[in-house]
Amino acid sequence: MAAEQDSILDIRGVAKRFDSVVALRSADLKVRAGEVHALMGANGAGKSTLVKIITGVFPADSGDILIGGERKVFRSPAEARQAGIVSVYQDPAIVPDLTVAQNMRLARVGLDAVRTAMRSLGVERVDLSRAAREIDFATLRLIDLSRALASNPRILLLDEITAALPIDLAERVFAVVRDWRKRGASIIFISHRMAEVAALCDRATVLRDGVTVGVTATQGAEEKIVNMMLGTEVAKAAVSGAARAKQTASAAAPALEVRDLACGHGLRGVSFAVRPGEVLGVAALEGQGQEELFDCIAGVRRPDAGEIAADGKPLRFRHPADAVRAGLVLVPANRLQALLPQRPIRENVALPIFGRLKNWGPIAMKDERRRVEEAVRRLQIDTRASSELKRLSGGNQQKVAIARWLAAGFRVLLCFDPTRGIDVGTKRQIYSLLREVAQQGASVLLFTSELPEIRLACDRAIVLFGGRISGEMPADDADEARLLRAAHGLIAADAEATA
Amino acid sequence: AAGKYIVGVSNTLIGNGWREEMICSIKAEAEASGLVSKVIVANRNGGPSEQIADIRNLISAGANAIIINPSDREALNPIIKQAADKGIVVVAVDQAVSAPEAYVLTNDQVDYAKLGAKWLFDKLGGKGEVVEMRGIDGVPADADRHQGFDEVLKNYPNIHVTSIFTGWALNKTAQATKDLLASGKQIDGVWTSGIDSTVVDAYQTAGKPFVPVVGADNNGFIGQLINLKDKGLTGAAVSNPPAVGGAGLGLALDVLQKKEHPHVVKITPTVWDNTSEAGMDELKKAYNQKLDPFYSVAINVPPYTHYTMEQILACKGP
Amino acid sequence: MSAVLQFLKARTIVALILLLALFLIGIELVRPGTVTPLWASNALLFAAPLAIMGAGQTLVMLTGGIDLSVASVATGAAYLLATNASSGDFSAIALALALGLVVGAVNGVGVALLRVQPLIMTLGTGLMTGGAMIVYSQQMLASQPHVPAIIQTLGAGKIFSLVPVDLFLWIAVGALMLYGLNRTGFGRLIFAVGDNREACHLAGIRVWRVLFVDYLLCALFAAIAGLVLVGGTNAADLSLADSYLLPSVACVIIGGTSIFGGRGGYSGTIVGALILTALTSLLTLLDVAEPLKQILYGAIILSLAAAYARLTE
Amino acid sequence: MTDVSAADSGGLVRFVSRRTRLLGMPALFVACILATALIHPDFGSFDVQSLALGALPLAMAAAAQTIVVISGGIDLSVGSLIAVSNVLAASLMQHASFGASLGIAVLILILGAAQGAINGLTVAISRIPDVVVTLTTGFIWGGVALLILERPGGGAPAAFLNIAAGADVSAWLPNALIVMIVVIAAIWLPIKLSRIGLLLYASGSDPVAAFRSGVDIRVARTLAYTFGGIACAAGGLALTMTTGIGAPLAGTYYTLSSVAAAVIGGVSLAGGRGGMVGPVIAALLLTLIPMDLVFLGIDPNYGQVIQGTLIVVVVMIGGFVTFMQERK
Ligand SMILES: Nc1ncnc2c1ncn2[C@@H]1O[C@H](COP(=O)(O)OP(=O)(O)OP(=O)(O)O)[C@@H](O)[C@H]1O
Ligand SMILES: Nc1ncnc2c1ncn2[C@@H]1O[C@H](COP(=O)(O)OP(=O)(O)OP(=O)(O)O)[C@@H](O)[C@H]1O
Ligand SMILES: [Mg+2]
Ligand SMILES: [Mg+2]
Repeated sequence: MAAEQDSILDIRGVAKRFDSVVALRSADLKVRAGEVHALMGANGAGKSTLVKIITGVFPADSGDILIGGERKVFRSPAEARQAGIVSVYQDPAIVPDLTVAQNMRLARVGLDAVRTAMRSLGVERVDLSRAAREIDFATLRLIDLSRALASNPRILLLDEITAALPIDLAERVFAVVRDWRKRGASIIFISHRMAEVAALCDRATVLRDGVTVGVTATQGAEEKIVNMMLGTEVAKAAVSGAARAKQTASAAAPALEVRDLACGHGLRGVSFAVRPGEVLGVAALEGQGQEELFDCIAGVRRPDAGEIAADGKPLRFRHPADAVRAGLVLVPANRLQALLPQRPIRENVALPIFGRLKNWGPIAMKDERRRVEEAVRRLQIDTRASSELKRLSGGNQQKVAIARWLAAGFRVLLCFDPTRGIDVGTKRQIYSLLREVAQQGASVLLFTSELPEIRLACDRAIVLFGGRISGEMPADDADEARLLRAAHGLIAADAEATA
Repeated sequence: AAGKYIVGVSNTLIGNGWREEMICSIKAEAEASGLVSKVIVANRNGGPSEQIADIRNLISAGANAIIINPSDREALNPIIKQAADKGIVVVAVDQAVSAPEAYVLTNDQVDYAKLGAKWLFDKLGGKGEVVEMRGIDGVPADADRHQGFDEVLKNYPNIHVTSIFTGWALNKTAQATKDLLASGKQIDGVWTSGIDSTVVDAYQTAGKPFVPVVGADNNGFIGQLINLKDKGLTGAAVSNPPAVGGAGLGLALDVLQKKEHPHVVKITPTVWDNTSEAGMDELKKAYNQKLDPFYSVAINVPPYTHYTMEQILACKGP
Repeated sequence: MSAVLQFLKARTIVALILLLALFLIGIELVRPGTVTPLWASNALLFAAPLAIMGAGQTLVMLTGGIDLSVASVATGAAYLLATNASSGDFSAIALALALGLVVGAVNGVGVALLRVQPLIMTLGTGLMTGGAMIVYSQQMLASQPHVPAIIQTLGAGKIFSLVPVDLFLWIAVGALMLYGLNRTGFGRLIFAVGDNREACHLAGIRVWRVLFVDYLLCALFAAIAGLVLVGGTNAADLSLADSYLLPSVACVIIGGTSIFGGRGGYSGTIVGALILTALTSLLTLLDVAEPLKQILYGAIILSLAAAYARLTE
Repeated sequence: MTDVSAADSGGLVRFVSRRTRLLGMPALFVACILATALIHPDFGSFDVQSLALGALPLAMAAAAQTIVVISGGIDLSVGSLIAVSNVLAASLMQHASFGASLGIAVLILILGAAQGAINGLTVAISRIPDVVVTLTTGFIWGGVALLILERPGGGAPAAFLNIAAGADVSAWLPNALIVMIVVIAAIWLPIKLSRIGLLLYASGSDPVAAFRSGVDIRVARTLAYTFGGIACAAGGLALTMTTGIGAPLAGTYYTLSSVAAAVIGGVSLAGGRGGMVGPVIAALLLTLIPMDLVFLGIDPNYGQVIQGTLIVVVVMIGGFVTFMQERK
């Protein structure tokens, strides 16, 4: 009873369905004033849907929302904003063709307040007269957050804001969140990173399949939360990083070899090799050349200098198709770049097969279905909303981006932050999938913004700093502290000593 | 020939066979006269606004005479006056303009409709169901013809008329005719504003008995009047010669050489039917088996034009 | 009721056919005795060239483009056929189709390789084709044009004076389109390119090839439609297919294909073409003034589209 | 810590590329004028007047299309809206005094806004795609124009016609050009400088993000069509002004050419990108092309071919410049 009195936001039995897909069955959520409240759940559990209902993006089918004890229904995000309820959505809500300043005016937010917020997030140097489309994704997330902060929210909802942020930027977000909690605001925080949640949040509400399955204090409750999220059996079955099979140093020619690769300002000369059956991790802070590196290897950009070789053969790519043909395939960071939002899962997964002219003719439907189903099964993609990809939850979309290469086949998988926005259970699936792929003889180059992943999934890691390799170490030594120091360019010598 | 005059032409409907032939007749007359050094044609689809722009450009390009097929009766008057003030001879052909400075040489569109309608209504004995296949609603020539049609209709109280706009388009006409034939509606005669052979074709493919048809002097229709007479086709062709273009140039050259001329000349159309001896003779004389079905057979307008058949078919100006 | 709506949402084509049926019932109520087998046979006869042109337009619009040159291509093909018929049916037909391929290739190069917006590219090639035909027609004043018998049969013939011959061509085109779009790799790529060009690029697809072939096919369909048209009119002039430009776009959109690409298909276009043809025919038979006809034409399509949106959204 | 502000290095490049986009069209236009003067050495104030007069209605149509396209729509009823205003003006003004004709002009602008608003509301409420709505309302408004005036006719007081005729300020600054600039500025600047412009660009660029930022997309769409309607009405008045009559079909030519002008002028059909200077200059350019064809005395049969080629080439050059810039 007392708890309910305290609740500034009280959600009772909210339900929402999209055609045949039930997104929310019965969601309850109580948030106290001045707390950071985690909203947890596997991909597709309904977190984003709940956020959108609270802020008036669309109405609930049933259920009540009480704010400060009063029933409220907002008809648009603008109305919610006026009531002091502001969200940073999972997909950026910044209009790409407007400048940053215009975006702020659009939302009727004062520029001074935005500047203050940007300063607190360390992005005050961004030129407000730049078009949003010219600004990189991570910075855009922080600008989105600044805008939310500038309208002085009572309740702030953050939907996977840290998913695309490197550690250093995520830290700034945490600091700001703590600061706002001190000022009495309530924050609803959605993230798939357990460590973040444990460190930042006071309590957590867990959704499973659109139903609230429990509320708990976060302190020391990681295991409990995971169990609630996934259901006990699944959680137990999830593969742990320790099960990783060690790769014996093989004498085989490297599957992929990169020599003195340079591209633009970002990449200034990088050399490394990936052996068949190896998962090579790449760690770096934001903008250290990792994007250029992946783009060059995947044929998306042409390097200014250097050489790329696969199986000892030097290659020159004029089009991603050349790279795909050589077996180098990319899972890009931004899933919107990889997917066909209006097409079904099946067509999304089968897409690369048709790159070859000889496959333009009749489709072997049975064979295609088998391949697609196999890939969908291996990644456990939720196919309830399979008729249009854009209706899938963010995490499931990400899985489709990987599934297509499982169906098409490859030699080297270039994964750029593949676990961005993916729940704990699925993350483990993906690690074990990468291992499995490696065991079958393929290679993986994995960039991740979550440093602990390196130890879980990789055999070896390289760290980029300033467009060059600043460290290389076996995965066993790649604890977070070492990686971070290398990522800041502090231990180049030290790393060489280990290698 | 060492001509000395530059002639401008302004036309605002392209892709239309009749207009093409009109322009060819201007070029042919220019060639035949030996007085013209250059023919500049401003040719595009447009309305009065576009035509005003074209005439201004022709003035600027130094034309001594400008032949226009006007898109409107009044709208061009100010610019025609400006041209006349600069000593340029302006001749409106095919359709009239009201500017007193301009010379007007037109086929009489009101008469065109009157003659054909009268022939048809008489043929039907003054009673029956008639389809009036008009052109494009809102276009001056169509409005003039409709006016003539209505004037004659007043005298025939027992004729009932259904009006249809064909847009002067072949396929629209074909569909409309077939729809009418399929609807079981009683039809005793058809008056067309120029898309004539298509109507006859529709009757043929539908296997329906012919009714009297009035059309223009298009080569294809004239061929049908001659060849399908045995199969029961009766009809009349009303002349609407595109050679008014060349005639307009002939007139302009006369004026440039200081010959006196009345400002308004109307060419009265003639009717050739396939039911009378005389008409049949004219039809046979005019028919040219090789010519495109939508080209008018009347290639000369005496006394204004001087070119030969070869010259107009070559369609080459100086 | 909601079960019915659910069903219609899943099968938008059924909703569209339902609308067509309602519309026919409406016609019969407004003007009893209109909807007869002969009328239906005529409607099919005239819907076929529109739907064949619509097939090409569907292909292009599925990739997020539009082809404004189809009318000029159809006209040009028809005109080339008529003026060259004296040199043999086969070579005349081949020449007409070749025009489609040439214009399609130019469109394809412009859109796919040089990245000119489709609307502008095809507007330009439409003007070029039309202009070229005018130049050509000047040389052909006395060419003794006629339409080969086989094309006349194709465009105007009816079996048992009821089943239009062009229906068979249409069925062939329709089968090819439905199979091609749903069951071939090329069909998949058309949807994919229309939905997200960049994603295709990253997935290793050479997008320009897809677009190039797409525009080539569109122009080819337009040329075929031109042949059917000229068979129906038995003569060609240089504005033969002009009035088909807007309807060719309209029947695709009414059929539910998104102008931004990636969504839709040919089955909708078929119904769209039928609706437009039936509507034109109805307006001919309703003896009302031209301005009112235009207003009715617009209003009826708008209300059909509104009903469709309500049924399927 | 890493530097995420990236504002410093790209600054100069961005400055230049922004300017090239802004200056590209004017530069191209000036080049074309110079070429014209070469072709036709007598090119003078008379021709400048012809150019401005000829481009006047098209510029208005292009402005209307630009406003709508920026907001993420497309208006295929532009021609019909122009026709309605044109015939309405000509039939109401026929026997009116100059003062009264100005009053009528205001009335017609208001009616234009209403017509546009009807288009916009239909689009916003019915969820039918823009193309279908405006294609069909195009037929409807076209029918209305024919109802108002069955055949070309009507008129306007001489003083009204003289507004755009001649060149009162200087022979090289024709009244038509002044009218064009003043009217389009009067429609566009209030949009551009106020929040409305922001709404239009935002809803055209990314409607979902705009909605989440607090924009009511339906309001934005309706506003865009309403302003488009005003610009169309101005186009109709311009047509009356330059021709002195009303013609129910005269508007038809402006639907496609307005789209062409907008695209050539750098407005993205996907919405959210472009300005007003480009399309207006494109309208002048599209008027200049037939002018040059006459001056060159080119066989008119080739005219259409050349015009088509030029339109494509202009856009191709624009695309190529962007392509090279992006490759950099
Ligand atoms: N617009 C929509 N149309 C149809 N289904 C939808 C739509 N939006 C969401 N869904 C479905 O609702 C369910 C919940 O999605 P939601 O985005 O809320 O998940 P989430 O918990 O945020 O997942 P993630 O962690 O992957 O972001 C999913 O099955 C999704 O496919
Ligand atoms: N605007 C332009 N002007 C001239 N050439 C261009 C332009 N845009 C692209 N090109 C050229 O066109 C060719 C095809 O480009 P590209 O390879 O990027 O297209 P694609 O493979 O068809 O599609 P995608 O790149 O989306 O897969 C290339 O040779 C490129 O240099
Ligand atoms: Mg989510
Ligand atoms: Mg490419």
